[in-house]
Amino acid sequence: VTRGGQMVFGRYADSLFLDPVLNDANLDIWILTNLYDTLLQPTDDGKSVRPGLATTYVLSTDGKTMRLTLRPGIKFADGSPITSADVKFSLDRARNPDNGAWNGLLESITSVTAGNNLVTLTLKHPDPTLPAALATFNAAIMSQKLFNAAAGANDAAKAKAFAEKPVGSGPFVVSDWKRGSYMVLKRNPYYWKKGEDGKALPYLDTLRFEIIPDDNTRILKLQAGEIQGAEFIPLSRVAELKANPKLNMLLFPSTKVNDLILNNRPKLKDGTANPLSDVRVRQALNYAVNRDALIQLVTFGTGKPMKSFMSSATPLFDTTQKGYTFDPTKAKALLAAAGYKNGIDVTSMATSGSADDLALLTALQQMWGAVGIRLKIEQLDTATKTARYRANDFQMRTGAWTDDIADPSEITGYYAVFGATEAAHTGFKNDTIEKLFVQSQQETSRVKRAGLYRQIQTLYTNAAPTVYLYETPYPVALTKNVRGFSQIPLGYNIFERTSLEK
Amino acid sequence: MNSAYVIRRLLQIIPLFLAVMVLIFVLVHLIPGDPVSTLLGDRATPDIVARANKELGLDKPLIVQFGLFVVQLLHGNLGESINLKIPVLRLIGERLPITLFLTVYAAVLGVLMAVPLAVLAAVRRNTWVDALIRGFFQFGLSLPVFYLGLQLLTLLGARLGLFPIGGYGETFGDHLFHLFLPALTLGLNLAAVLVRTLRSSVIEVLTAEYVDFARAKGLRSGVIMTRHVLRNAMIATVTLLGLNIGALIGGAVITETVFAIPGVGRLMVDAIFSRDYPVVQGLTLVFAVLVALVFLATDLIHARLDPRAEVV
Amino acid sequence: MTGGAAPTAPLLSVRDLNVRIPTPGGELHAVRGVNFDLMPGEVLGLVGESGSGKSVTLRALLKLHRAPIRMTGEVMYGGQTQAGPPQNLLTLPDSRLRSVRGGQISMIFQEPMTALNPVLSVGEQITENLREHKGLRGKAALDRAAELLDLTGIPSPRARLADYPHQFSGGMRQRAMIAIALASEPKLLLADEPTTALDVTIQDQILRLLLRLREELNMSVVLVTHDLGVVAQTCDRVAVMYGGRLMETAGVNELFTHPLHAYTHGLLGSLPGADAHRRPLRPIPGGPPDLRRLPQGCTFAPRCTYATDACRAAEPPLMEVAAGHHSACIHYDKLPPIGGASVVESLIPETLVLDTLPEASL
Amino acid sequence: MTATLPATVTVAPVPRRRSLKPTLIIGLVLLLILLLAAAFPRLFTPFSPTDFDYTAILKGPTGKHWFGTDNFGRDVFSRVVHGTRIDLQIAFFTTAFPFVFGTLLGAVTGFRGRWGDAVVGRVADLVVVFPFLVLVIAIVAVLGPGLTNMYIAVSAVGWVSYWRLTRGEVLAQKKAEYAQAAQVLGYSPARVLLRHILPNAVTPSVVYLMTDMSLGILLGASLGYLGLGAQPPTPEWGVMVADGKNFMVTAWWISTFPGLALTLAGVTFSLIGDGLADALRPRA
Amino acid sequence: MISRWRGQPVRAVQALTDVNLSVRRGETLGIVGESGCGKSTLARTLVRLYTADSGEVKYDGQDVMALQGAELRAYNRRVQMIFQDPFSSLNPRMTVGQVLREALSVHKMRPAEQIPARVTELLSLVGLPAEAAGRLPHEFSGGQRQRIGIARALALEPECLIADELVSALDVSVQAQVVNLLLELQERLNLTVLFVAHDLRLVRHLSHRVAVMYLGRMVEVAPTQATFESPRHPYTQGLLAAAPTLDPSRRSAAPAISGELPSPLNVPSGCAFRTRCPHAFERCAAERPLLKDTGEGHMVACHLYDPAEHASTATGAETERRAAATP
Ligand SMILES: Nc1ncnc2c1ncn2[C@@H]1O[C@H](COP(=O)(O)OP(=O)(O)OP(=O)(O)O)[C@@H](O)[C@H]1O
Ligand SMILES: Nc1ncnc2c1ncn2[C@@H]1O[C@H](COP(=O)(O)OP(=O)(O)OP(=O)(O)O)[C@@H](O)[C@H]1O
Ligand SMILES: [Mg+2]
Ligand SMILES: [Mg+2]
Repeated sequence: VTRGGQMVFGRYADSLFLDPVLNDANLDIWILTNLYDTLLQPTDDGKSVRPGLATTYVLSTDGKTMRLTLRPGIKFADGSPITSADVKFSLDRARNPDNGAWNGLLESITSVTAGNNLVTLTLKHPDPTLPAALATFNAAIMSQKLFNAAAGANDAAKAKAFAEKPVGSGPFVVSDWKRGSYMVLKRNPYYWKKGEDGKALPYLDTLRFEIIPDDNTRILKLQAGEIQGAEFIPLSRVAELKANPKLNMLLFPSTKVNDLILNNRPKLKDGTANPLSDVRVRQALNYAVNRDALIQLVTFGTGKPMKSFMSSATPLFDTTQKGYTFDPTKAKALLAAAGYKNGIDVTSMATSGSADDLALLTALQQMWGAVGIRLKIEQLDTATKTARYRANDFQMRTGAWTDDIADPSEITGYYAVFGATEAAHTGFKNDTIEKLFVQSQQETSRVKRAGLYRQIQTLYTNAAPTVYLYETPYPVALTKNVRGFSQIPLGYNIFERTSLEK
Repeated sequence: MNSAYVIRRLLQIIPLFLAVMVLIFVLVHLIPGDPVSTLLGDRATPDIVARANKELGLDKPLIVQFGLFVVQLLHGNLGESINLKIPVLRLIGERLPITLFLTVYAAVLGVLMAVPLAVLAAVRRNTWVDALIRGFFQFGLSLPVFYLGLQLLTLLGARLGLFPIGGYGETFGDHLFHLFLPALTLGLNLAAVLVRTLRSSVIEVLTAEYVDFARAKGLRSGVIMTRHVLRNAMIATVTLLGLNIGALIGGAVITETVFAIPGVGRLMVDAIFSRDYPVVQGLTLVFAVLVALVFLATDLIHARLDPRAEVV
Repeated sequence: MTGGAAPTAPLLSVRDLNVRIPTPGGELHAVRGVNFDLMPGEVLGLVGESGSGKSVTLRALLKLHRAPIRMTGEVMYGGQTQAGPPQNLLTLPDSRLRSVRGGQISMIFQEPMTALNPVLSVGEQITENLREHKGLRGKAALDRAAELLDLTGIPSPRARLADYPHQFSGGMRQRAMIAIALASEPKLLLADEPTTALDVTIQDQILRLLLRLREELNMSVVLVTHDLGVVAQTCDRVAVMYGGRLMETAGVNELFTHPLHAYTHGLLGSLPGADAHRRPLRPIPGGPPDLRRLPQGCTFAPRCTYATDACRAAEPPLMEVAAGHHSACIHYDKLPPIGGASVVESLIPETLVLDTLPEASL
Repeated sequence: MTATLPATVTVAPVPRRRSLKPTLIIGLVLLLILLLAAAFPRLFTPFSPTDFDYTAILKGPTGKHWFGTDNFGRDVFSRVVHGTRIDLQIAFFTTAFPFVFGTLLGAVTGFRGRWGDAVVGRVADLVVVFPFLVLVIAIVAVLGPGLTNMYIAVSAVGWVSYWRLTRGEVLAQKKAEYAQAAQVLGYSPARVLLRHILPNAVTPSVVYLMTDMSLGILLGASLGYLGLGAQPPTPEWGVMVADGKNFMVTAWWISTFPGLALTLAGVTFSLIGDGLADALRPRA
Repeated sequence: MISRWRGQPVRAVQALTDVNLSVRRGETLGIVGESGCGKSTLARTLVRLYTADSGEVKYDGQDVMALQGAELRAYNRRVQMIFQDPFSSLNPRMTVGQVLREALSVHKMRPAEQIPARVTELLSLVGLPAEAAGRLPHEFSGGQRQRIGIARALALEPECLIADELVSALDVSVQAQVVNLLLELQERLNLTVLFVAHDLRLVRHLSHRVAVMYLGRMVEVAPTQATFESPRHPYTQGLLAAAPTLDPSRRSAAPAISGELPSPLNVPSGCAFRTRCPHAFERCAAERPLLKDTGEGHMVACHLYDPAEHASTATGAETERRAAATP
C-alpha cells in the first residue's frame, strides 16, 4: 500500500455539528468515527462489534455489569493519553438525559466507574444492545481536559466551541473547515491502529471533503479527476459509472429501507374516515406493489425487495421472512373485501425536490391505479412534511430508515413499538409486539433474541402498517487508484485504511 | 447628486427594514414545521423536541420571541443558527462575499456580453446578424439556469477541460477562474434581459437628432457610438440592471447548487427548508438592505449618467 | 446660379438632388431634382410647408442620410481651403467627408433640445468639435469654447460651459448650438429652422446674431424656415419648396412683391393682413401632397385655383422667368398682382418709434 | 360674413391597417400551434403521456418515439406535447392576476396620485426587496404545494412590474391633451381613466406581459427543480427538464426536448411581444 | 396670494383677479405672450383643468373654482376648450365617430336615436365628410384634426370656446382654413372665444381685445387696434418690434428686446420685465406696477404710466410720459 497524499471526497452536503453527543444528522454521524474513536467498533458488515479503544469487555453473569479494558498507550490526536477518566466523562456525557437525542441508547447504564485502565459499567438490567451501543458514534471518547478547556459556561456552549475544530481519538483530526465549502482532515499521528505495513494508520496524509450538492456536478468533478471519490451517486448513473474504466462504482450494503409509512388511524386529521385503518386495505397496498419493477425503475436494478420492516443487513433480520409478493388480483380482492369495490383515493406526502420520491410515487401511481388505488402526490419541503407527520396529519408518506447502531432494537423501537413516536407515527399498536419487544431488550441469548425478533417481524408484516418497498445500497464512486475505503451498513464512511495507489 | 439625498435615501431604508423585519418574522413562524423536529427527523421523541425548543426559546409566545429578536437586533446580533450552531452574522460574513463576488462577476460578464452585441444588433437591425443575436439571447432567456449551467459545465468544464468544475478557489485570480462558468450562466440570463432593452434604446438613440448633429460635426463613428449613443442608451439599461442585480443576489440559489458554490443563496434555501429561523431572518434582512443599497446605487449611477435626473 | 453682382464661382452648387426614402407604404421621393447655387456670403432662404422636404434636402447636402435612404445627384462644394476643383460631397469617401462636415460646413438643427446631447455638458459638446477640426485640446479648447459662447451672447460663458443642455433656456440652447457650429469657423452654415422653437423676442435676437456673424466671418447660410416673415427679414435670396421640388427661386424683394408661382402666391395670400380685421382669410384649399402618391403633373395642381389640364399633364420644370427669378409654374404670367399693401405690411405702424417712450429720469 | 368654407374636405385614403409585421405573424402562427397542441394533445401523439412502458426505458429517439422515452418508458414527445397545456396555463396564470391587478392599480394610483400612490409605492418597495424565494416557499408551505399556490406566490410579487409600468405611462398620458380634453368635456374621472387613458397606457404592460409569460414558465421550471412546481405525473416542461437532469449524460433527449419546447414558447411570446409593441403603438 | 399645487402659474390667475379681466359674450379676447408666461395655465384654469388656490373666476356670476361634480360638468359643457397639438389632442384609439358620440351621449345632448344624425351634422359643420366618422385620428392631416377637435367641443353646444394655440402647429396655408372656420362658427353660434396664441398677426386678425402677458402677469389689456397701433407697455412694444414683418425692405440691425426671459421660478422683484426693459428705473425693482386703465379701456401695468406714484420722482418725466400716453 502507498502511504501519504491527499484524497478529495465529494460530499453532497456539509456536516453541521461535529459533537458526538449533541449532533443530530447523518451528515455528522457518517463521518464522526473518522474523528472520534469508540470503545468498541462495528464490524464491516455492521452486524456485530469488535474491539476499539477497549481491547476486551466482560459481562457479569447476571448481565448487569460490564467491564472494559482500555487499550494501552492510546492517545488523543493532540498526543495526550486517553485515560479511563476520559472514558467515564465521555460516557456520562453521552448518557445524560439532558444531552441530545441519543442518550437513550445508553439508557441501561446506571453508573460508570473509572479504574486504572478499566472501566466498569453498572446496568439497570441486562442489555443485549450495550456492546453495539458502545460501538455507536455517541459513545465516542473525548478528552475531558480539552473539552473543559473549550470556551463556554455550560456543556452546550463548550460543545459548540469544541466542535468547531474538535480534537478526538479517531484516525483523523480536523485541520481546516470552511462551512458549506470544504473540510480538511489531517492524519492523526497518534492513532493506535496499524496498517498492512505495520505502521500506524491512516495511510492518507490528508482527507479533504468538498461540498458539491448537485449530483451531476459531483460526478463531473469525479470524472474530471478533480476529486477521488463521490458519495450519493444517483442510482440512475450507477450503470454508466460502472462502465467507466477510470472509476470504481461501489455499492455498499446498507441498512437502508425505503417504505411508505401509512397512517393506520381510523380517522385522518381532518376528520375524514381513513380506509388505511383497515388491515386488508394496507395489505392490498402491499400486494399491489411490483417491487421488481420499482427496483428497475427507481433504483435501476441496484435495490432489492424489502422482506421485513428492517433491512436484511440489520442484525437479527429473519431470513425466512417473505414480505409481500406482487399480486394485483389479491390486492383487488382484499380491497373488495374491505368494501372498496370502486377503489380508494389516497394521498402521499413526498419530499419536494427528491427525484427518488417522485420517481417512486409516479411509478406507484401507475401500479396502484391498475387495482383501483388512486394516488395523489403532495410534495412538501422536509420541514412541513415532518411537522405534518409528527402531528399525525397525513395519510401516507415516503419513508426511509438507516440504522445507527448495529442492533435491531433501534428500528424496531421506532417502527413496530408504539412508544413515544406512535410506531413511526402510524398509530399502529400490537400488544404482542409490545410484549415481545420488552422481552427482547433484556434477552442476552442471541438465539432466543432472534426468535423474538422473528415473531415481531412476522406480526408486523401481517399487520402491514407500512408498505414495504426496497432496500438500497450506498452508492459511492471512486477513482481507480483509491483503495481501502468502505461505508459500513450503518452508513459510517471509513477512511482509516483508505490509500491512494500510484 | 448630493449627500443629503443619499442620507435621505439611506434613512428611507430604515422603515423598509422594519417592515421587512416584521413580515419575515411573522412569515417564518407562520409556515408549518419547526427547526427542531426537522433537524432531528424520525427519531425525535416529543420529549426531546420539547427540550430542544425550550433551550432555543422557541416555546415562548411569539410576541415575546419577536421582542427578544428585536432586542438582539438592536445589539447587532442576528442570533445563532439552529442547525449549524454558529452565529448567523458569522455565517453570513463567510458566505455573502462569495455570492456578491459571483453577482458582480455575472453582472460584469452580462454587461460585457450585452453591450457590444446589443449595439451590433441595433446597428444591423432587421438583418440576419440582428436575428442571430436576438435568437441567441432568446435561447439564453428561455432555458432554466440549471440546464444551462449544467450544459456549460459539461461542455466547457468536463469535455474541453477549460474551466474547473465547481468550487470557487482561494485567491482573487482563482475566484475569477473558478467562478467563470457560473458567472457566465447568470450573465447570459442577465445579458438576455439587457440586450432587449439596450438594443431598442440604441435604436431609439440612433434616430435622435443629436446623433445626426454629432455626425454633422464630422466626428468619428467610434466617438459617436461611445460618447453619444451608448451613454444615452445606457441610461434606461442601468435601472434595469439594478433591478436585476437585486434579484440576482437572492436568486443565485440554483447556480450555487449546480456549481457547488457555498454562497448565501444556497444557505437561504437550506435554512428555509430546515426552518432555521435565525438564518432566514438574518439573511432576509441582509438581502433587503443590500437590495435597497443596490437600488440606491443604481439611482446614483443613473443620476451620474443622466444629468437631467432629478436627485433632490 | 445667378451671380448677378458677384461674378465669383458659387460656393455650393446643387444639381439634380434626389432623395428617396423607402417606407413600408412605398418609396417616398422626398426631394426631387433640386437645383440651386449658393454664392459666398449669401443667405439663401428655403421655405415651404411642413413636410415639403426642406430638412431632407439640407441633410442631403452633408450626406447625413443613412441607408436605406438613397441620395443621388451632385452637391458640388468649392470652398475647400486647398484650392482645387469643387468636389461632389455625395461621392466623397467618409474620411474626407468628415473634415468637410463640421469643419467647412456646419449645421444647426431645428430643435436645440433634441439636437444637443442631453448627457454631455455644453462645454464638452463644443470642445469635441474644436478637437476634431481645430486640434485644440484642454485649456486652449475650453478658452475657445468660452469665447464662442460669449460671441453668441451667453452671459458668464466660462461658468456655463459645465452646464448641461437642460440647464439652458431654449434661446440659450439655440445659441449654444450656434456656438458649436461656429467652432470650426465654417464657410457655410446650414441652419434648419433655427428659430422655430423660440419666442419672437429670442428669434429676433438669434436672427440678428446670425446676420452679424455672417458679416464677420463671411459665411454663406442656407436658412430653412417656414416663416415668411423670417425670410423677409433675413435672406438675400429665397427658394420655395413644395412636394419635394423647388417651385420658385428669387431675390427676396422680388419674391415678396412679384411672386411668380401660384403656390407662392397662395402662401402670401393666406396670411392675415392688416386691413382685414376678422374677415375670412384666403387659404389654399386642401393639404400638402402625400409624397408617396404624387399627383400626375404639377404637384400643386390639385390645390391650385389656376390649374389647367396642362398643369396636370406634365410636371413643369424650374425655368428662368425673369432675371434671377426662376419659377416652375406655367401660369406665372397669368397670376394677378399681389395686393402689395395687404401682404407686405408691417405689423406695427411705422410711426411708432420706440425711443419716443417716456424716459424715467432719476 | 360670408365665409367660403369648403363644403367638405376630401379625406386622403390612408390604408386602414398597417400590414402586420412578419415577426408578429410568425409569433401568432407559433402560438396557434402551441394552442392546438394544448387543446388537442391527443391529435398529435400516439402515446399516453403518463403510461409506463417497461419494454422501452430510456430509449433514444426513433421513428416510433420521436423524442425517445424517459426512465419510465414514457414517450417524451407525448409528454412534451401534453406539457403544452400545463405550460401555457402556467404562462397564463402566473401573469393574469399580476397583469390585471398591477395594471389597474397602476392606472388608479397614477391617475389619482397622493397618499394611495405613496402607500402602494412603499408596499412595492417591500415586495421588491423581500427575497422572492422565501415568499414562495412560505406561501407554498402554508397552502400546500402545486401550481395553484405557485400562482398565488408569483401573483403576490408579480404585480409590481405592471404597477410601475402602467403608473409611469398613466402619469405621462394624463398630461396628453386628449386626456385633458376628456376632462374638459365633463367626463367622469372613471370614464377619463378607463375609456381614454388606460387603453393608451396599457401597451408597455402588454408587451411586458409577453416577456413575463416566458419568465413565468421559467420560474415554474426553477420551482420544479426545488419540487415546488407542478406535481407528477403532470407533464410540465420545466419539471421534465429538471427530472431529466440526472440523465443528461446518458439520455440527453429527456431534458433537451422539453428544454427546446421552453425555448419555443419563449420565442413565441417574445415575437408576439415585439409585434404587439409595434401593432399597439398608436399611429400618429 | 394664490398658488396652484405646483407653484408658478399662480400669477396668471393672480393677474386675472387684479385686473378683473372680463370677457363679454360674443367677444374674442386674444391672449399673447412669450412661451411660459402662463397663457396655457390661464386657459386651463378657466376650464378647471387646474384649480386656483385662491382668487375668483366668475362665469355668469358663478364661482367657477367652487364648482364640483355635476355642476362642474355642466360648466364645462358651457365652456369648452380646444387644444393646440393636433397630434396629441385626439385619443389615438377612438374613431372620430366614437369621440363625437361619446360627447353627445354622456351629456345627453340628443336622444340616442338622433345621435348618428347629429354626428354627421357636426362633421359637416366643421367641413368634414360624413365618412370621416369611421376613421381614426391618424388618418387625418393636422388641419383636419383641428377641425375634429373643434367638432368635439361644439358637440356640447358651448357658449364659450377657449382656444389654446389652436393653429400654431399648422402651416400657414392650412392655418387660414381653420381660422376661417372659427370665425364663421363664432358668427353663427354667437360664441365667446378666448384665443390664446403667440402669433401676433393672427391675434390681431381675430381678436376684439388683446391681453399681453409677461411672466404670469398681465402687462397690457386693450382693444386690438390700440394694442397694435399704440402699444404702451415697453414689453408690448418690444414684442411687436421683434415680430418679423413681411417687408424685406424694413430690416433692423439691433434686436428689439435683449436678454432672456427670466425663470418663472425666480421672477424679478417689482416689475418682472425690468431686467429687459430699456426704460427701467429704481422704482421698477421696488414695486410691482398694477394694471391700471389709462383711458379708453387701455390698461397697462407700468410705472411709466402711473402718475400718482410717479409724481413723487420727477415732474419733467411726467409731462413727457403724458405726451406719450396720448399720441
Ligand atoms: N427618415 C424618414 N423616414 C421616412 N420619411 C421621412 C424621413 N425623413 C423625412 N421623411 C418624410 O420626408 C418628407 C419631407 O420631410 P422634411 O423633414 O424634409 O420636411 P420639412 O420640409 O423639413 O418639414 P418641417 O417643416 O415639418 O420640418 C416628409 O413627408 C417626411 O415625412
Ligand atoms: N404642471 C406644471 N408643473 C410645474 N410648472 C408648470 C406646470 N405647468 C406649467 N408650468 C409652468 O408654468 C409656467 C406657465 O406655463 P404655461 O404652459 O401656462 O405657459 P404658456 O404661456 O402657455 O407657454 P407656451 O407658449 O410655451 O405654451 C411655465 O413656466 C411652466 O413651466
Ligand atoms: Mg424640417
Ligand atoms: Mg401654452
